[in-house]
Amino acid sequence: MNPGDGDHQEIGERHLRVLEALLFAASEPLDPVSFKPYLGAGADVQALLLTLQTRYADRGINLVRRGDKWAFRTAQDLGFLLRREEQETRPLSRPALETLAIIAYHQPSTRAEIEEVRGVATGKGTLDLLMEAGWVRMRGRRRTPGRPVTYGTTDAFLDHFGLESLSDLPGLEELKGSGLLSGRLPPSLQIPLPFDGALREDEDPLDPDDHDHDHDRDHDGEDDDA
Amino acid sequence: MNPGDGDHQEIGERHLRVLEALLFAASEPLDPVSFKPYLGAGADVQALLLTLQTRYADRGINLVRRGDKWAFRTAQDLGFLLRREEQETRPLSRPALETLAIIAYHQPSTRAEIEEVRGVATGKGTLDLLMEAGWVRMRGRRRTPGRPVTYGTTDAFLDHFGLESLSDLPGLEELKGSGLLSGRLPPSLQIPLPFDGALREDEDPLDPDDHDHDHDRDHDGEDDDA
Amino acid sequence: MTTAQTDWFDTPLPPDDDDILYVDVAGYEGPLDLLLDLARRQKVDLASISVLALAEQYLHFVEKVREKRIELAADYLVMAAWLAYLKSRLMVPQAPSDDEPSGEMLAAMLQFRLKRLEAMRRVASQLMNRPRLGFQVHARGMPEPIEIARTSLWEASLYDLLKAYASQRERGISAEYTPLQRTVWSLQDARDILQRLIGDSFEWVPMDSYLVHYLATPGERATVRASTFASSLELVRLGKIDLRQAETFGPLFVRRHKDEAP
Repeated sequence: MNPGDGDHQEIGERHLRVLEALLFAASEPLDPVSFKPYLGAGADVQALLLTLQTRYADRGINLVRRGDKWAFRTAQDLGFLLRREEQETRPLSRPALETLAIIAYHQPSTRAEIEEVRGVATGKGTLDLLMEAGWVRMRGRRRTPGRPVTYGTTDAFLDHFGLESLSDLPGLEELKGSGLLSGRLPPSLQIPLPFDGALREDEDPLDPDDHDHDHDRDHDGEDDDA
Repeated sequence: MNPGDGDHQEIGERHLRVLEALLFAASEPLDPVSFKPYLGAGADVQALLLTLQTRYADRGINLVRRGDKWAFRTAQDLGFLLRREEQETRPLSRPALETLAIIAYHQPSTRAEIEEVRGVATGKGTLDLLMEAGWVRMRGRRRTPGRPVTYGTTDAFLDHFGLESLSDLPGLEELKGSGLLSGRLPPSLQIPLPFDGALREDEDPLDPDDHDHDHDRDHDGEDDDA
Repeated sequence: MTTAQTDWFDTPLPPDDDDILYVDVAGYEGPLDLLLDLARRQKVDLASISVLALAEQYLHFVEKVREKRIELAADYLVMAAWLAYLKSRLMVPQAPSDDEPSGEMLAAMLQFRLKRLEAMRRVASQLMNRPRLGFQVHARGMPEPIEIARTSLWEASLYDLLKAYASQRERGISAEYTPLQRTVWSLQDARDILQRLIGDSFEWVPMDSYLVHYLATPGERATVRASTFASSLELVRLGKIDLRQAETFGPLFVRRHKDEAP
């Protein structure tokens, strides 16, 4: 090993320490971009994160990816030990749980599509509750008549349920295989997969006032789950 | 190494993982006693904690002892990561502007003199702010009873306002000419020539502890410009 | 290790007898939920349920509920109508010219929807049984927030500075100015006095001489003269007195108006 390698390694270690500190300090997953200012210009953040992930793979805390973000979390296999007796502040109702699953597996999906699957009108409260929990977000508007709002899951959803990405959703492969993710019968050859990227070709961005909590103006369904 | 050692080591590693997770998730430093329920009966908690401390000694996070309790903390040398400087540009408040103007023209001037011109008490915050902005400094102490601190402007002041020297500050006639002063002024009104040399004959140098931000001990004026 | 799995949908196994049909319909999330429950009672894989039997059970359920005079939401009735239609399609052989979807296709669609809803419930349960953040998996308990040191860059122009200085120096001047207390004649006073002094006289009299008693101090002269003059103009307008001035800057003469009754 020549001295240059030693330097290189030293810098690498220093960078790893910086990432450790930043990731440890935060309780929320961090975007790799936020590390940039603290590392040298040429630092390969992704490689550093993967190195760190490997180092912590067997530890009591793991470095996990949540969508595009990263966070330290206690190891999943220790869950039985760390299980807290806390009650959920607001336990999810059945409709909310169903709606969440439908959005997660079918996203981007409109309210009408959610109702199609559930066979019942979705109360305004259900989507509000899921958005309030930070698990569901309005993504855009479907480019169809009425321009209904499309819903999708958030990074906080991934974080809460310990998923690296939507492809980790439990039972996804099975659902895909049985054609149950398609909206209509008969299942088309192209099985849509949950999509949480930027807007899809059939989605428009949200209107400027969509965030003023009037996302339900396209629907005045009764509240079936208040 | 016999198989028994292997088991032993394995148990040790497992205990370390549990400690890591518990310490990580804890919302306050933990007493070693609190680990007991999570480890086997024979576990040497103290030894485990010291092992963990050694392991993390060079990392970006360290295991530190706080009294009898233990916690993970960002490595001290990386503390800078947790501080971020943000600059914002804000207009100077009117009281600050007035105080600065008086100091500029009347320097060296004491707080009492500033208040005499302004006709209102000058809050401690105003002078602090001007000193923080780097425009005003304590010059010395007036050789009068109470030895009040004298204030003057700094080079940064000249720099900010685009003045080569204090003598560039416009005088009475120039202020009149520019319409800033009205023509109807008593002949007694004088605009002083600011003095920016070293100490004047009626000024003493500052006391050694004057820089400890207690320059206001000579005055408890109300704050008129919070 | 095993973690106790919770069925988040917590659907108790349906009882065997017909009691289920008497449960409050509000216990179901909707007609599809009810159908799913009925299908499960067939105790076979959803793929091999008898849709015909299912439709009949549903219709039977709706009948029973209506006998009990329980209001049914429109959703349930729409589904009942649809199932009645499905039943007829399934029982009547399809005519070759029929453009309508076959009963088998409709049944398959219903089956698909039931399977899909069941699948969504299954995965929802699986999701909720994952090691969830804050329950089995934890974030840093003592996050060290990033302190943001906000340094203010103060902005002020030389003009602002000079204006602030000039205006407070001027303010300082006016603060030292104490106005003299003057005796000021109000117009009403002047008018009363003037009328009283003129009295019944119809002679021209210099206005100043009427006021001679009041010109005690030179300082009051201006206000007395101004108020009296203004009042006199008012009195002329009212036709009570006459005013005369022979030459510019000459003395003002005043007398009682001739027509005025004493």
